[in-house]
Amino acid sequence: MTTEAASTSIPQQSRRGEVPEAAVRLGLYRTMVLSRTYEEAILREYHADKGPGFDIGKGLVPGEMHLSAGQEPVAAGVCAHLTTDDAVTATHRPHHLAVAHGVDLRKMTAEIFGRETGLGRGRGGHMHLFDPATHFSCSGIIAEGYPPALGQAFAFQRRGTDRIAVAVTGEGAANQGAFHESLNLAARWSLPVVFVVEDNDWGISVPRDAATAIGSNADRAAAYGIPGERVENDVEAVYDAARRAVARARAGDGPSLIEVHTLRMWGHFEGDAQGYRTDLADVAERDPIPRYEEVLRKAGVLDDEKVAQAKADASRRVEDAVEFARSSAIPDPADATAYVFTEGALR
Amino acid sequence: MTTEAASTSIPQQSRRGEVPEAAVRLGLYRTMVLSRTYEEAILREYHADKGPGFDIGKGLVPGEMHLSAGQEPVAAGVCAHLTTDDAVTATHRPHHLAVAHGVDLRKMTAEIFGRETGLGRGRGGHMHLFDPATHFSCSGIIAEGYPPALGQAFAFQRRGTDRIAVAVTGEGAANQGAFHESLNLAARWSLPVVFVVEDNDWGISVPRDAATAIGSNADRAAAYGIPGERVENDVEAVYDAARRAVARARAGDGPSLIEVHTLRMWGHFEGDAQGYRTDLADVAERDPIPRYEEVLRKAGVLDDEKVAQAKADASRRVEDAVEFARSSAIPDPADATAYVFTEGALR
Amino acid sequence: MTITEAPQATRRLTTSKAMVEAIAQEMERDPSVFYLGEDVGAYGGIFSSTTGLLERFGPQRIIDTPISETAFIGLGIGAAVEGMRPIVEVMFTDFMGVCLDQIYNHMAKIHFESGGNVKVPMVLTMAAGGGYSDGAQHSQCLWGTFAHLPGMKVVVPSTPADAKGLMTSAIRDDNPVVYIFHKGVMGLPWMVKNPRSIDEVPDGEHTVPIGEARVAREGSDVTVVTLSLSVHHALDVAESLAPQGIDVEVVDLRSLVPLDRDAIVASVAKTGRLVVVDEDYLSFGVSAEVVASVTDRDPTLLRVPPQRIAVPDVPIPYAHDLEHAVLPRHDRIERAVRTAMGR
Amino acid sequence: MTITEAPQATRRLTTSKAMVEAIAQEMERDPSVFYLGEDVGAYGGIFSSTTGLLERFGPQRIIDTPISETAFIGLGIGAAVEGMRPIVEVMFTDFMGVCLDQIYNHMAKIHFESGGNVKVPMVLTMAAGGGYSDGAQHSQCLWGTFAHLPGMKVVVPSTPADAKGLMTSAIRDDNPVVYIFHKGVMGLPWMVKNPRSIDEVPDGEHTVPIGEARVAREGSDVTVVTLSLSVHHALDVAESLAPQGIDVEVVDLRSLVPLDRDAIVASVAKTGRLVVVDEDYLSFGVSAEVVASVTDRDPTLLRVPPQRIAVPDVPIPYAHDLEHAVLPRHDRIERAVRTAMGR
Ligand SMILES: Cc1ncc(C[n+]2csc(CCOP(=O)(O)OP(=O)(O)O)c2C)c(N)n1
Ligand SMILES: Cc1ncc(C[n+]2csc(CCOP(=O)(O)OP(=O)(O)O)c2C)c(N)n1
Ligand SMILES: [Mg+2]
Ligand SMILES: [Mg+2]
Repeated sequence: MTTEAASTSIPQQSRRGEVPEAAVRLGLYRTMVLSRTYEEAILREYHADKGPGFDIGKGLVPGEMHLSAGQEPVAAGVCAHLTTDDAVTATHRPHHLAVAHGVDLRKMTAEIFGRETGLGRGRGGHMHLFDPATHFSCSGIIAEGYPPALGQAFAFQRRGTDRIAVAVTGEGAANQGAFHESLNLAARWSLPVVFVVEDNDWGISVPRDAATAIGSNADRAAAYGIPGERVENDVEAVYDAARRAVARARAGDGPSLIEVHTLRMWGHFEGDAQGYRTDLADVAERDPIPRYEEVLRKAGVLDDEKVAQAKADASRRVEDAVEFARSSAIPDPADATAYVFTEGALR
Repeated sequence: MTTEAASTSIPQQSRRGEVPEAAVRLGLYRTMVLSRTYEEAILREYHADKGPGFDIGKGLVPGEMHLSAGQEPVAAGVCAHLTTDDAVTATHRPHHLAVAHGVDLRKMTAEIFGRETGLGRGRGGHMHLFDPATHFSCSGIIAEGYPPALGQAFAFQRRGTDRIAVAVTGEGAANQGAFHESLNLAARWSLPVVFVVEDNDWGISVPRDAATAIGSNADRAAAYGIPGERVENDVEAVYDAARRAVARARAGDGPSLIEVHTLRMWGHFEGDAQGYRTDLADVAERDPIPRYEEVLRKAGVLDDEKVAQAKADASRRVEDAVEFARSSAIPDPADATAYVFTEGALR
Repeated sequence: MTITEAPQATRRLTTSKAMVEAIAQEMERDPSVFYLGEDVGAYGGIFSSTTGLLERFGPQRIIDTPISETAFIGLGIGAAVEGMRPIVEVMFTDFMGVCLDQIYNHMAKIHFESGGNVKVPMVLTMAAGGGYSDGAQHSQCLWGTFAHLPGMKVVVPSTPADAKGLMTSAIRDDNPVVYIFHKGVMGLPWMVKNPRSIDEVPDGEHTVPIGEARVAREGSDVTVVTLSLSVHHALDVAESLAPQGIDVEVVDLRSLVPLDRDAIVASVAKTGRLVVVDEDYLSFGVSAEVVASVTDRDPTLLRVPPQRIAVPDVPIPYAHDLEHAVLPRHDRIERAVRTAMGR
Repeated sequence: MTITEAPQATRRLTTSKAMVEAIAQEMERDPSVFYLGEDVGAYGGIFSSTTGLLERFGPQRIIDTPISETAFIGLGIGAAVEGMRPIVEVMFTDFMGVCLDQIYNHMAKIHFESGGNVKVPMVLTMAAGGGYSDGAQHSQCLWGTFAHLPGMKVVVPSTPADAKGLMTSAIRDDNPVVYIFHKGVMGLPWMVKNPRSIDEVPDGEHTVPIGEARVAREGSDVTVVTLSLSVHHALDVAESLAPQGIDVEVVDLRSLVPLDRDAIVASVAKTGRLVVVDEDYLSFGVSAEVVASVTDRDPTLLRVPPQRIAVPDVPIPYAHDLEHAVLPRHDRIERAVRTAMGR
C-alpha cells in the first residue's frame, strides 16, 4: 500500500491468523473507506447527466461503468502488502484496486472523465487505466489481464528483484482459457505472481454455480501445484492470506492463488436493473465496511472521531480528484489519431 | 470397437482390474496390430518418393505426417467400449484412433493420399479426417478438438440417447485454454464425454516436465469436480479405466478424464531427427505390442498361429486400403474452389 | 405476380424485437434450434438479442453459458455437425480474439475439409460498434476480419425488417453464418437511436436472401455503399443534401459474404461517383474491397477518386469527442459526398 | 555519399540464417532481448528461426514454452511493458485464433489506451504460407488480418537481406512489430526452394526501415505489387517474360503496416497497369488495399482493370494439385500480366 492510498504506512507483520497491529487495521479501514467514497462519487457523476431517461453515451462520464462497492476487502487486504514497485493488473472493475494500490486519484479520475490530463489522455477510459508510476494496468477482456502480469513478474524475476505482480479477475473469469494457461506457466516458471479471484457470486447475470461444478476456485491451485486458499469477504482474512502469498512470491517460491468470496453490492454495471438477482435482501447487512468498522470500534482501534476523519479525508481527496477531472481539458478531436504508434526506437 | 476395426466382436464386461475375457484380449491385440501395420505402411509410402534429399511437399503422401506408433494401447483400450454411433475426436496424430474406431480404411487412406475418393475428397488430409459414418473427426490445432466434442455430446444428450463423445489430446495440449474451458463446461452440464490425454512425454521437442509443474494431468480432474485417472501404456489398464469412464458418461453422470502415460516411438513428425530426445534407448523394449503379445501368449490367448493371422489380416486390409488410395483419382484442379459452401438450406 | 397476392401485414418494431421474433418463429418451427451464450437467459441479452425467449422456450433451449467462448462456440459446432441448428452469441465482436480459432479454423473449415460431407448449420451472433464511449475493447466492428476468412457467410443488417429476414435465412442456411448487429441499430431504450431503428416488419415468415444488397435510397449523382448503422447516417445525409440538388444513392450491403458486387457496380455505373462508409478500420477491410469490386470490372466507371470513410486505423478512443472524430458520422459522410461532387 | 564510404561486406546466406543473425546480433547488443516460443530451444525453431541460438545464449534467453500461446504472448507483452525487448514466436500464423486477443486487444492497443505512456516494444514472429500440402490449418498467410487491426506494425520479408534488416529494425522499434516469414523463403533444406532464398546479406549491423517498399525489379510495362514468397515467383515470371518484350516492374511491399502507398502509386503512375499478387485470401485483404491505394489518389492511373491474384476465398486444400491451383503461382501470375498487357 502506498502513501497515496492511505496516509499511514503499514508495517509488514503478523503471523497466520494473528490480528494485525492497530496501525495496519486502521490503514485497511481507511483504504476501504477511500475506495467506497470514490465509487460513490463516480456513481453520482456517472448518473448526473444521463437523462432524460438513461443514455449510456451521455454525460461527464459516458460508457459502461462497473463499480466495486462491496469488494473493498480484496483491494485493501492485498495491496497492503505491496509497494508501487509491484505490479497490479485489474479487470473491467478496477477502481478499488487502483485506489488501494495508490494510483494517482486525479489522473485516474480525469481518465474516467475522458480528459487530456488522464492516465491515458482520455484514450483509455474506465476499463483501461494504465499507470506506469505504480505498474497498474487493466483489461476489459475477461481473464486476459492475467497473461501480461506474468511478463511483469518475469521482468522482475530476471532483474533479480523481489518485486511481484498481482493479477486479479472475477470468478467468472476462472472458467476462461487464459486463467488456466497463466497459472500453469507461472507455476512452472516459479514466477512471482499472486493470482486473486474475486468471487462475487455473479458473472453479470450468471450465478457462479451455473458456470462451474466446483465450489471453490482455490481448489484449482492443485491443478498447477501451487497453494490455493479461499477466504470470506473480511479484510483481515484477505490480508492474512495475501501476506503468505506475497511472501512466497517475493522469496522466489512462485505463484499462489487466493479466492475471496466477496460481494457485488450494486449492479454489474450502472443501468443493470438486477432483475435476475436472488441475493439482494441482505446486501446492506453484508456490507464489509460497517462490519469492519464495528470490529475496530470494539477493538478500540476506531472511535467516532477517527471514523469521521477517515471519511472526511476520503471525501476531500475524492472531491479534489473529481474537481480536477471536471476542470481538465477535453482532448482535441484533431488529435484523435495520435498515439497509435510511438516515434521512438532503441538507438 | 466396430467390426471394421477387428473381425471379432467384443463383449462389454469385466470389473475394475479384472482380466478381460479372452475374446476381448484378442480383440485388443488385433486392433493394436492393425494400427501399427497401418502406420508402418503410411511410413513406407510417405518416404517412398520424398527424395533426392527430403522434400516435405513431394511424393504420394505430402505434407506433415504425425504417426502414432507406440500409442496403440490408448486407441484400442478406449475404442473397445464404443460403437460407431459414438463420436471420437482426435488431434494431429489421429490414425490409431481412426483405425480403432472403425473409420473406413480405404477412404481414410485415400484422404491421406489426397484422392477424390478420400473422406474429404482430398481437401482435408491426414490432420483433417472427418467421417460422418463413425462420427470421427480431428483438428490440427492443439486442444481445439475438445470443444466440438462437447457439442456432439450435447446433441446426443438432448436426444435422450446413451451415445457419448470421446475427445483425445496430447499432454502438451493440457496446458491450452481450450482444455480447461471444455472440461469445466462438460462437467457443469454433465455432458457424456470421456476426455483422454495421451501423455507421450513430449510436445514436439519440449518434455512434459518443462511444460507443467504437476506430475499427472489426471490431477486436473479435481479442478472440475470429475473423476480423473492416470494409467500406464498397457492396453488392459486403458481398457479398464475407459470402461468406468464410458459407463459413467452413458449413465448420464457426466465426463471423466483419463491420462495414459504412453510412448511416442517415432519422431514428432516424419523428418524429425529427435536430437533433443533423451529417452530413446529403451524404446524398443517399451513397445507395447510385443509386451502385450507376451502376456497373451503366457495366458494362452495367443499362439504363433494367431499372431501370424492377426498380422496377415492386418497386412491384407492395410495393403488393400493403400492400393485403393494409390489407384484412386486425383482431384481435378478445376474443382479447387468447390465445397467452401453447401448449397443446401432447411426448407 | 397473381391477382390474389396480398401485401404482407406489418407492424413497427425495433430491430432487436424483429431479430428476436425471427428467432422465436424458427424455434417454434424447428425443435433443433437453440440459443446459447452469456447472459442470454434471464438477462435477455446485453443488447436485447434474446429478450423474452427464456420465458417462452425455457432453459433447455435458451442457455446461459460460463464465460468460455471457445468451449461454447465449439459446442455449437459439434451440435451442428450432429444436425442441430445452434445460434451462438458472442457478446461483443471485440471478444473474437479469445475464440477465433473455433470460428475460422473449425466452424468455417470443417465443411471444406470434409469435402462437403459434414455440414455446420449454425449462426454466430455478435454485437458490434461504438459511439457510446465503451473504449477500445468494446466498440469495434471487425466484420472485415470475419469476411476475410473463408467458409462463413457474414451478414450485417441495418433495418428491423432485414434483421428479421436475415436471421430467418441465417438459421435455415446449411452453412455457418456470422450475424453481426450494431448496437446502434437495435433501438435500445438506453442508447441514442436513429428513428430508423424502429420500422415496419412483416408478420409471419419473412426471409431475406443472403448475398443481396439493397438500394436503400435511389439517387443519380453519387453512390454511397455502406452497411449497418452507417446506412442510417448515410440516409440522413442523403435527405439533408437532396434539397441542395445532390441526389445520393445509398446501397446497403446487408451481406459481406457473399458480397453483392453486381449491385455495387450497377450503382457506380449509374452515378460514376463512389463513397464507401464503413465503421470498421480503414485499411485492409471492407472499404477497399468495395472499391476493388468496381475496379475489377472497370476502373473507368470511377469518374472521381472514390472516398473511403472509415475508422482511420486507430483503436477506438474512449473520450466522446475523440471517438466521434474517428467514427464515420454525418459530418464526415457529408464532406465525402461533397468532395466526390466537387461542391 | 563520401569518398571513403566502402561497400559493406556480404556473404550468401539463407533467409533463415540471416534472420537468426539479426537476432543474435541484437541479443549481443542488448541484454533485454530474449526469444520465447514453442520448440525454439533445442529444436531451433520448426522453421529454423532460432537455429543455434540456445547453444549461444542459453535457456535463460532462448526459452521453450508450454503450448499456451495466450499466456506466453501475454508474458511478452508484460515484459515489454517493463522495458524488456521480447521476441515471441507463434509457430504458424494459423494459430493466431487461440491467442489473437493478446495480440490485437493488448499488444496492439496498450500504447494507445495509455495515451502513449506505456510502450510495448516487442516482436511477434510467425511462419506463414503453404505449398507443401500442410492443409487448411497450417498453410495460411493471414497477414491481411494482422494488417487490418491497428496498433501493430506488420513486416513480411522476402529476401535474406531484408529478413536481417527488418528483424534488426523490428527489435529496435519501440512499437509492437509482427514479423511474418513465409516458410518458402527461409531456404529450408527440407522444402522446395527458390534460389532467391539464398542471397547476399550484409555483415554486421544492417537495418531496413519499416514502411518502405523495395523495387525488386524495375520495369516499364506493368507493375506487380507483391510480398513474401510471391516476390520470388513474380521475379521468375518477369525474367521469363522479358525476352518476349514484356517489361515487368516488381514492387516488394516488405511492410504492410505502415504501407508504402507512395511506392505503389509511383510505379503504377509509370506503368499504368497493376497486378497484385498475394498468398493471403482474396477478399477484404491486401490485394484490394493495394488497388485502393491507387484509386484513393487517382483512378485514372489504371489504364486497364487491375488484376488481383490471391487465394480465391477458399481454405487451403490438402491435395497437391488443388493447393497449387489456388495459390498465386507462376502460371496465374503470368496469365495476369498477359491479361493486363492484352497479350
Ligand atoms: C472474453 C470476454 N467475454 C465476455 C465479456 C463480457 N463480460 C464483461 S464482465 C463479464 C462478467 C465477468 O464476471 P466475473 O469474472 O465474475 O467478474 P465481475 O464482473 O463479477 O467482477 C462478462 C461476461 C468480456 N468482457 N470478455
Ligand atoms: C495452438 C497450436 N499451437 C501449436 C501447435 C503446433 N504443434 C503441433 S503438435 C504440437 C505438440 C503437441 O504436443 P502434444 O499435445 O503432447 O501431442 P503429441 O504431438 O505429443 O501427440 C505442437 C506444439 C498447434 N498445432 N496448435
Ligand atoms: Mg463475478
Ligand atoms: Mg505429447
